[in-house]
Amino acid sequence: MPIADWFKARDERRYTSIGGGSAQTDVPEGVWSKCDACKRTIYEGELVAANRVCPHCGHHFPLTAMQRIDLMADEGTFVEFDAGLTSVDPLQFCAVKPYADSLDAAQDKTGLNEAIITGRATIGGHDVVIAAMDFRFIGASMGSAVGEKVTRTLEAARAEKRAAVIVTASGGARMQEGILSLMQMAKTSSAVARLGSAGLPYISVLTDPTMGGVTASFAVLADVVFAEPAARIGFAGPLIIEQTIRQKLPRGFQSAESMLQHGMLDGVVPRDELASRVSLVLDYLALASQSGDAS
Amino acid sequence: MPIADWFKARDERRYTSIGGGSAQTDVPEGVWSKCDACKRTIYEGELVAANRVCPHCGHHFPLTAMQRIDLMADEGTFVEFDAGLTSVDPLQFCAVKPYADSLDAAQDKTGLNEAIITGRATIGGHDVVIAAMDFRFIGASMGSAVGEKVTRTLEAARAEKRAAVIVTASGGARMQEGILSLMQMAKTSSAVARLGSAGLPYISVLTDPTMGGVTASFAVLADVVFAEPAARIGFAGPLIIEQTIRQKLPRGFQSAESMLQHGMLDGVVPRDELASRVSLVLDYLALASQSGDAS
Amino acid sequence: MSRKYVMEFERPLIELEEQLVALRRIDLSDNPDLMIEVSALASEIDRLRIETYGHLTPWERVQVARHPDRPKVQDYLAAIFSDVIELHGDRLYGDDAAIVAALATLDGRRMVVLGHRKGSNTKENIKRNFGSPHPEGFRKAMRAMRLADKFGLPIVSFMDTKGAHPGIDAEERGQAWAIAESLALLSELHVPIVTVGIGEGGSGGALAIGMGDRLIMLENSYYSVISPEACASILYKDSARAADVAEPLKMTAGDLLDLGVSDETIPEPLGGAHQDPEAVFSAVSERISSAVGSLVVIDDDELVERRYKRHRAIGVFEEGA
Amino acid sequence: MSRKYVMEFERPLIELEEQLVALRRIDLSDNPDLMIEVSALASEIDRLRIETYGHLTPWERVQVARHPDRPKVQDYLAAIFSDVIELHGDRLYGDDAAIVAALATLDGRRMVVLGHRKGSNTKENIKRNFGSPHPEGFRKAMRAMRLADKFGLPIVSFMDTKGAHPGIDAEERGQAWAIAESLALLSELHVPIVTVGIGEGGSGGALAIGMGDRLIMLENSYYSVISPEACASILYKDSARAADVAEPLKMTAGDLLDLGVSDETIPEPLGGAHQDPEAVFSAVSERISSAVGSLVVIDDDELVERRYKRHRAIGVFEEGA
Ligand SMILES: [Zn+2]
Ligand SMILES: [Zn+2]
Repeated sequence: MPIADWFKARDERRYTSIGGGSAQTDVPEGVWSKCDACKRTIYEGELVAANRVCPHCGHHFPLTAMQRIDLMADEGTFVEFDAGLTSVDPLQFCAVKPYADSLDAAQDKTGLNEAIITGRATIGGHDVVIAAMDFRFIGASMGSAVGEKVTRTLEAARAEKRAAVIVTASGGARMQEGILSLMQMAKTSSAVARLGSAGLPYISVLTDPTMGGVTASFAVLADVVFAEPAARIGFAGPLIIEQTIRQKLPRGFQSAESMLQHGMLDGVVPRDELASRVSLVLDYLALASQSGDAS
Repeated sequence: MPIADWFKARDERRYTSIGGGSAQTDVPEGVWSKCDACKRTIYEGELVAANRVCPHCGHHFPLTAMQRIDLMADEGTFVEFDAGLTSVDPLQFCAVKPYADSLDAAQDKTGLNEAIITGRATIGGHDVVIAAMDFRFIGASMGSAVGEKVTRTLEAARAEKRAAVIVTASGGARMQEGILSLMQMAKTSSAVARLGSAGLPYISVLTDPTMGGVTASFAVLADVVFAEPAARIGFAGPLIIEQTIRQKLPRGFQSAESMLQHGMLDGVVPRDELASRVSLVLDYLALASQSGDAS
Repeated sequence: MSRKYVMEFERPLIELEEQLVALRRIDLSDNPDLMIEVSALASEIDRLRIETYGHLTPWERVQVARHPDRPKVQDYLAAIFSDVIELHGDRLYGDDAAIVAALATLDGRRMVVLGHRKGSNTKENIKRNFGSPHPEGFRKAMRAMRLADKFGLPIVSFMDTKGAHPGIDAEERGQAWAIAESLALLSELHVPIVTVGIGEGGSGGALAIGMGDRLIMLENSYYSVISPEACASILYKDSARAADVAEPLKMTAGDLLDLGVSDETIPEPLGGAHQDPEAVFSAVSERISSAVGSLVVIDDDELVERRYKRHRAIGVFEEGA
Repeated sequence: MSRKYVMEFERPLIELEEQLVALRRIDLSDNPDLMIEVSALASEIDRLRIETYGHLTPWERVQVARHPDRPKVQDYLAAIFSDVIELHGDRLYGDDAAIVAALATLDGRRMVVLGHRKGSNTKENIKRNFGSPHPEGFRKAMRAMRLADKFGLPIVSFMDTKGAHPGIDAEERGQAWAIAESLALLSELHVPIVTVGIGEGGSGGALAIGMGDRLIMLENSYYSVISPEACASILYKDSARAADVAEPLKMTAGDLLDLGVSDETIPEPLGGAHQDPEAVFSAVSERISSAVGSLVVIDDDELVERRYKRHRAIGVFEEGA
């Protein structure tokens, strides 16, 4: 767009905030985005072409679950599992507002039935099951539906002798389902253990943020665990920690880079290398587990 | 002895140092001992009755391998394995003095063929193999003979479905046998792993000092690891560490109590409770492994 | 005599009880009117006691679950187990005093006991971090689990924690990793696992040693995905409104039984387990023995399969188009 | 140009070489006598080179093994492997830069590579603690070993360390425990393990990732129960007398072959591997491929059995009466 047209059209644009940041600065929706990290504006087309990584500073914008799958799976290979599986409100939970309303709102906002999309696909030609979480859906918290979908996906991997690849993003357990959501940690961890006993590979990719009960269950139990740059990864939330220890948290605390240094990750992988990296790991683990070359 | 007689006899006593301490204070040999820790004198009979634990301060004097076995095994049940198995000098090692001379001297001094005594016994009625190391024999360092005897003992446990109990004390690998002694770490660790795969229990008791290649192999691979109070336990020797890091070591570093705090031991057990504690652990592990009650 | 610990909701009752004690110290033999009043007060207190303790709200139960005099894992170990040998350390980093792992014997049966260990007093609580484990605590428990598995010893686990410790060091040493690995391990153990909720059951830190084949809850113990304070802090931006979320979170023993997450509830003496620990010990001992007894006869593989199905079945959702 | 690293024993040779270079800078066309001298010097240098490098003493080989320009595991990874993905962390405490663990491919064969990782310069050496691992390094290696075992990937391990780090923190985090557990684990892996001694092989810290089915030693690499300095320090109370114990300790590749501890020796270029790294890479690559190839055809259980017997057989002793 010529610069003169741009100025002319400026007043017609609607502005909105992108990326879930707290800064309420105006950004042109649809055409221009503003980076949460470096605050510079980015032309939307450029952002899409870069898989929503800021071309100025490398900040990784959030992706939707479907964008995640598009990023990872070989084109046209994804077939969804359990698309209609949805949460109900088992506890009739109501505090501040009814859980049922939160579910409706999340479904309206995202067009999704739940906070995770699961299915079958190939990655670099390897048969996999794949799952990706969508943080827009009640913080991609894990309730019964997320736990069930993760478990079915891992069970499908076992039954069909596929590798499992899961891309996480989650605030943790879905408290509105109370103890039922806590138990999804036990359920999904059991399913990972079974997949492992069957000798099938599981790779996880932790994206910003992966916290609480999702980190403390299926997310970190993978054979190889990668994370995106600067992703926040941990169990307890930083606010709770600050309240408990009554001191400021160190810079970079719970960042992917810090967790790598502390021995918790196999690597921090920029988004544009993720698919090829996972595919290469599958070359090692999936081929070996199928051909039994060495054993 | 009446006090007057004691004064009268005093000049007739020979004095010597006990316990390997550095303080060259005079102690009456045979009749009176002097405690390395509290420097008080102890009547030999009292020391024997207390299993060579200082009645004043609780300091644990070293025991010979045979004293160890007497302490642990049910009376009259011990039958020795491989009493005649001895080291040779495979490298014709000579630096300062020939290894062959050190071996001869150690054999003369201790009346033992090697730095470890192994055999069959019962402890609290449980069938076990038992081994105990003797620090007087070239610092109970592990060469081919020690490695072989430990391995045979663990293999006997596996073949005869017995639990294994090993009381360690060692300066580490026997450097005079070079790489052959390093390889005893691999050999004995392999034998422990096999015993474990067979589901048979192994309990170790680390006594002062247990260092180097013995700690870093069979000593710490037991299902339950106990240590005697104040026993020095570690991999690298304190002098080497001080030279490397160029600072003084903290008080209590590498003590059993410190290693317990750092998560490396199941317990620090005073000598007079050792046999009953090991026997009780065998009640749990050996009975379970034999009766298969729960499974 | 130091003043006893009073829970907020029992304060009116306790105050009346103290008045009654004071009144009874006075010689009222020449004052029949006052004697009648004292007698009425006693009746009123009896009525109020039932009213106060007879139908505790979820938030009141949380307070009972946290009562400092409530029996803790060490009290159960001392009261109902024999031949106790504590196991220490994770062989990696430390020996977390907030987790106890022990060989212990109940009714002649050898087993491994695990538990969150709160202190019996402030000094001990500081040492034991108020029962909130660091990763090394879960890793110590895992070591004991593997030992139990290797030697066919059933596991009995006493759940009593506000949760895994939220701290810098705990995060950096992999709190989430330790919990996840513990869950995966528990799912594959070939020995029976019986869990008893004896007090607090806070989130992943409770579950990490609490997942098993049977869950027995003391009447006033709770088990929740999030502490009511943290939940209130998120929803109302005010942790003081914990009482308002304790009910909707469905965290009481009764809720858990209704939801099919727990298998049985052990009733407590009026006012809570601390009012009559001996009665509680006896009931807990009997229920553990019974649960373990019914599990040890099941074939190993079948046990693992049932445990899988047990957790597999938890969750409520809808299958759409 | 920075001055190149000179080992003590090659100093006379290097000095002559430098003189020759200097002389050759001078135009000697009008000085036939000097030309003859230069030519004689060149011959003398050739002779001295053979003399210096042709029959290295054990202590000289130790110096070659420690030469800063000697190819390190990262050089082998870059030169002979493809598709390298480094794995990080022990999932417990840290990511020890003194140990490398990676998925890597050699001649089309997928495998797991382990190695002690020294730095290529001082700064990197400080980060990598000069290749001396802490317990978390061995635990990272163990994680990679379990991964290899689970997915049937052969393991190739490059040994190059002065030894496990002797330090307070290393001891407190269980240096001995990490090494012992690594040995026990290696003894039970159902995949081939080929170890290549490429430089230093210091004691338990070397063995902890060096125990396996085949041991290939570069000609000037060493492998010893104790460093010659530490041995001299104990025996002579003088670590400077390391040269005197290097021979009796029998730590050279040749000694190891004679003792039956290693399986083969790869000859090095005159003066050491750093004189012609490409030739060494090629030989090492070929020998690893061959060793792995001969092991992958062996049945899993048989492989474990042979590994057991291999170590079981090491040791010389006498059966008495
Ligand atoms: Zn930016
Ligand atoms: Zn004393």
